[in-house]
Amino acid sequence: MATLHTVNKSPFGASALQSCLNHAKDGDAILMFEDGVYGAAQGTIIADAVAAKSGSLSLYVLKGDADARGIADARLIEGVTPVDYAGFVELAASHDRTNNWL
Amino acid sequence: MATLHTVNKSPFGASALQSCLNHAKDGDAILMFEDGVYGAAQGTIIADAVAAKSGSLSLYVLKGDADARGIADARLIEGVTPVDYAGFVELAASHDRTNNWL
Amino acid sequence: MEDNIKKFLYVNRKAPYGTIYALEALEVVLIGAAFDQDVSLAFLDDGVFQLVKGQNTDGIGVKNFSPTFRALGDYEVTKFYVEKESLEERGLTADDLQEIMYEDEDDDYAEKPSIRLVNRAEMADMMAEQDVVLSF
Amino acid sequence: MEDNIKKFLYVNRKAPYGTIYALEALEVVLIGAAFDQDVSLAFLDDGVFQLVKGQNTDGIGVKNFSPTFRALGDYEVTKFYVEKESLEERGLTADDLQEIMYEDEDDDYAEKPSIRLVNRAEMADMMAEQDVVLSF
Amino acid sequence: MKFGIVVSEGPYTHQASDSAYNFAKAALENGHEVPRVFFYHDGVNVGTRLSIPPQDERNIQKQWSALAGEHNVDLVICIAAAQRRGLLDEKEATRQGKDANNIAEGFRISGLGQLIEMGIQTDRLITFGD
Amino acid sequence: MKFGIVVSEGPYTHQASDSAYNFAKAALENGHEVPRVFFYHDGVNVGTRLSIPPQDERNIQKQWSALAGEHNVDLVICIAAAQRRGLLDEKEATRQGKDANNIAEGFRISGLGQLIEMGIQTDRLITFGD
Repeated sequence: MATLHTVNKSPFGASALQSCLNHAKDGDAILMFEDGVYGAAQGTIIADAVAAKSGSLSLYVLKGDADARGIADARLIEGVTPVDYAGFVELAASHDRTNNWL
Repeated sequence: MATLHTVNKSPFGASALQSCLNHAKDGDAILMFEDGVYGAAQGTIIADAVAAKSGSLSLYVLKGDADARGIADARLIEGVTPVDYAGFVELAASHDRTNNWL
Repeated sequence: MEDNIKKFLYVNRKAPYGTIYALEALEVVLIGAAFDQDVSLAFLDDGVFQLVKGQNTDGIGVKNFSPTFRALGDYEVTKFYVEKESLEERGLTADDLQEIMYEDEDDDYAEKPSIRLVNRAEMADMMAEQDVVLSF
Repeated sequence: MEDNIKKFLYVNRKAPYGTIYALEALEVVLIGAAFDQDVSLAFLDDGVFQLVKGQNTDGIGVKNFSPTFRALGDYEVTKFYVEKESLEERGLTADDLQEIMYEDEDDDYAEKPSIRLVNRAEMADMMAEQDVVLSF
Repeated sequence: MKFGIVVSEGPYTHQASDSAYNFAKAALENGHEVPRVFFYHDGVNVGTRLSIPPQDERNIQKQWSALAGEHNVDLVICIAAAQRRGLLDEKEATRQGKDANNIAEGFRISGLGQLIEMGIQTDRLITFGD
Repeated sequence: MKFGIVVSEGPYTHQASDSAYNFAKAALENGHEVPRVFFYHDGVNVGTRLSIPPQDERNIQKQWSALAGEHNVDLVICIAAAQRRGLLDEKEATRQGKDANNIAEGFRISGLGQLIEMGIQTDRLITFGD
């Protein structure tokens, strides 16, 4: 009964990612897309908080959005998996519900 | 040559108030309005950061927006002055420029 | 899951008036009440501000919709989950919220409070039990 | 202040693509260049993301407008103030930004960088010197 | 699997309507169904036929209308949200005494009940917003 | 004193257009001038005559049109932003081959130069947005 959480806002401008991390349960997945992809990059002031969850949660980033913002795969936090839209759809299908942190 | 800064976003959901506080110069004024009025209330996790600036900055809140959100005058941080729209206009007129933290 | 009865959760994370999401979320809840689903409302982050008592919008020319929350009990919308940590961060306690009651038809129409204070972990648990989560 | 010459500052605090503000700010800068004012651009908070190099929007079906920044020198828009603290918080250095150059007509058309790294206090000072601040 | 999709923000201003389109397209291409997309809040503005984006930009309304035509997707615009924002079909315009309408091909205006119904009848619901 | 005002968000969805209206009204009532208001980004949607807000809500478009009529305020909608979002006047509709227009009384569509000009010619500029 796991949940796919989606986050589409920059973690530096908005509190959505932090709130999502606070409410996701072990075994859930988080997909970062649109401006949410900035949460998937290494070396930022929130990267440690995200990386700390990579054991208990499955973390994904939408590759098209990361590419658009100049975030190369090599800059992703370890444990964050890039997916395309087909992968996004499959994540939504394989989890019991989506919870969209707008 | 002082500036009137305006902040219209909740300090809990967005970074605008913090960024404004980081960039306002001594002698400047900050008007909190719309959802920005939550930054003017006592007892919140950001109230100390706002109160700490009440010596070097002039802090204002738009009373109509505070009333709409159930923030009574008695709950305002000490040093925050409620103004109406006429007061807002005079603040804009009496400062050399406005800097709107959207 | 009973046939055609789903657990619907409406998630409110935004403050009222600055944007229309809170008002238009309420419009969905009102319409949704006619569908006989198992409805819950979550108020967390800035969403807790929607329930604060003493809202008076005369000074900004916008309609005060906060009284509508008190009418939801009549539509059998009676589960308002409000997160304690969100209140605390914002300098609020349960006393700062409006009283929202409903009549429990399974208990001789006794008046009961619709607001259920929950901590963050309980909010997460409740969210994880839903079939449909609608966020505003 | 010279007659009819004002100091215009365009403030960019939002990331590109997720919202249109960055693109439509750039459209204002392009049109504004025709008015012979004293123009500066500020990039702080998420606005620094607008200047990151290597943007490729093929996967999302949206136009990549980042090359346009490099054309602004031809319109005599040559002052890009970028905040160091904003870069650092986001794990970025100046090397992660595109190279944006202009030809200095007062210096025998020497090629010079348009990006000026400033710290937070310098950003605040620069903002306080403006006549008109337009925020996006 | 049946996906229900909510679009909560207007075109061009927020990426939401683009992301929702890309998601819907990928779902349909991968054998899923998207019986309905519900446009709420500023999302209703996706359905205007009067938009004229620059030649080198995507036309979001036409993308949706084409997808709906190809795959029989029901594009529903919320009537209450649409009235506030000035998105009308011919019937509503006549009923309200307005001299014009602006709805695009493939979209229809209906009530919020269609959103709840979508939540009940689909297997997964996802909202694209801000 | 002359105030220039920018409205960057659409009506009802964000409070920006209400706040800008209240500010403009207060400025005019207190002896200041508001020669122009410039509608940009989603702010262009304030100028549609097709909106039908509920009876118990304010009508933001009509408030602006009335204020402009009383005080001779120039309500300018940015043409580039308006085209993307489907806000047209009769001339633009004809030129672009569209079968309808939706601009309200008291508003006019013009270029971004009008925003810069407002910045140059007013004493203070203030933006209401999100």
